Amino acid sequence: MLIEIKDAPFEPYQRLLEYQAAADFSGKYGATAVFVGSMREFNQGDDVTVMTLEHYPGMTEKYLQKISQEAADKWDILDSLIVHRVGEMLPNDPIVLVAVWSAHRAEAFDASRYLMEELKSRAPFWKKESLKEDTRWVEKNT
Amino acid sequence: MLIEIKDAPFEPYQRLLEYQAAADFSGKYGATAVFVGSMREFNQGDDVTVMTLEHYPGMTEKYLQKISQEAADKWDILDSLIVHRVGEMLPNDPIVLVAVWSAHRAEAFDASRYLMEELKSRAPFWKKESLKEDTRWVEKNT
Amino acid sequence: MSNAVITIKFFASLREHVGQGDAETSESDTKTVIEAWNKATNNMAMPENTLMAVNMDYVEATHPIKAGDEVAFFPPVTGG
Amino acid sequence: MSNAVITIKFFASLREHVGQGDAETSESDTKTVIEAWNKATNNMAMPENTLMAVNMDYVEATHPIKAGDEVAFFPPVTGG
Repeated sequence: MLIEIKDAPFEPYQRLLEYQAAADFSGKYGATAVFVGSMREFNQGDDVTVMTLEHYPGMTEKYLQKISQEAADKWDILDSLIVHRVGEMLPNDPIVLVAVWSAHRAEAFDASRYLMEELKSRAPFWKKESLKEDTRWVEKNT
Repeated sequence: MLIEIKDAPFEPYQRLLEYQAAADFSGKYGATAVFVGSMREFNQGDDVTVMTLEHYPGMTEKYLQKISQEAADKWDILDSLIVHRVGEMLPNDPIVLVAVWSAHRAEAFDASRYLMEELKSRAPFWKKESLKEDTRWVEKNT
Repeated sequence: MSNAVITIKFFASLREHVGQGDAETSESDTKTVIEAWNKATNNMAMPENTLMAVNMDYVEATHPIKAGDEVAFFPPVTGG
Repeated sequence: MSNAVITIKFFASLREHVGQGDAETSESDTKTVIEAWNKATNNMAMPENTLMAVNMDYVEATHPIKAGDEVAFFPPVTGG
């Protein structure tokens, strides 16, 4: 169970493979459910050139840890990994990686979705979009 | 929308990245939901050393295509990719990759799970396990 | 596909159970999927849960078949 | 954390709205989260949907605070 905050671009699938290679659940997992959130070049009809992700250092880690533990308590999973980007990013940049390993698929599917939904509603991150001539805070999680 | 049957080991995340890099949905996707099924070294309490995946050539492709189209019709997704292994494989080898790209997360989550459940119940693949002294056909999809 | 032959295929545990992978029969005495089974297996009992396909689409045992069709029998699928 | 100071933080749009990121107050005149807001913002109206945390746990506006606490105010979160 690991959570990471990154202030520079990261390659989510590469990170996942590294983590998986070093993990102790080799041979035990039959299912890996992965979610990657990434930056779109438009939002609410406007072109977005840059996005800045602010967070509350300390509380972010605390809540990512908390929801990871909740998922581990609710489902029979082997491990989970959450990586979340902060700082300035560009279109197509990965924002978040959630990965869950389990013996069977239902648990991995359920837990990965739980982690994303809880992250989206409880982890203190905020997005600010730079449009061509303006900036705005994203107000809703869509 | 692509489906592939592979008779040799494949690296699912590498394949996903190649596909994504060549796709025309760059900048448009905010969500990627991925499922990887892989071979466990035990099943039903027994060690499994080798697994052989048989399929019905032609019908397999037809049904993977069919369920991919169903997912595209049911949800507002940008693209999907299914890769499925056949032949002899070893513990930890990837068996299946399902990836779905969409603007928002709900559609990617829903569609990827749909693809896996439909694949598991309708695509003509069969697993045979080699135990230490015996072989057996897997009879249930768990 | 204009000849009178019907191709029959068995997969996985069912192939081992009936002892053959491929068979052929002719249109004249096989009008349905179940008749193709009976002909090709010499009237073996069909295992419960056997799945059937004609030309790579799932069908019921009573589904009609015609010359050129490919009929397949197999156990519940276990991929993924 | 044994001094009498209470640390107050504002994040994201709320930081811009109140015009400051960090503030401090003392325990003597701030017994609850809402009192910390009033003190630090000079009684600005609190935007609807403002979220509040004490020592990095979500709380309600009436939650008591004590010396050494870190109180945070921020808008609905939009990560992921």
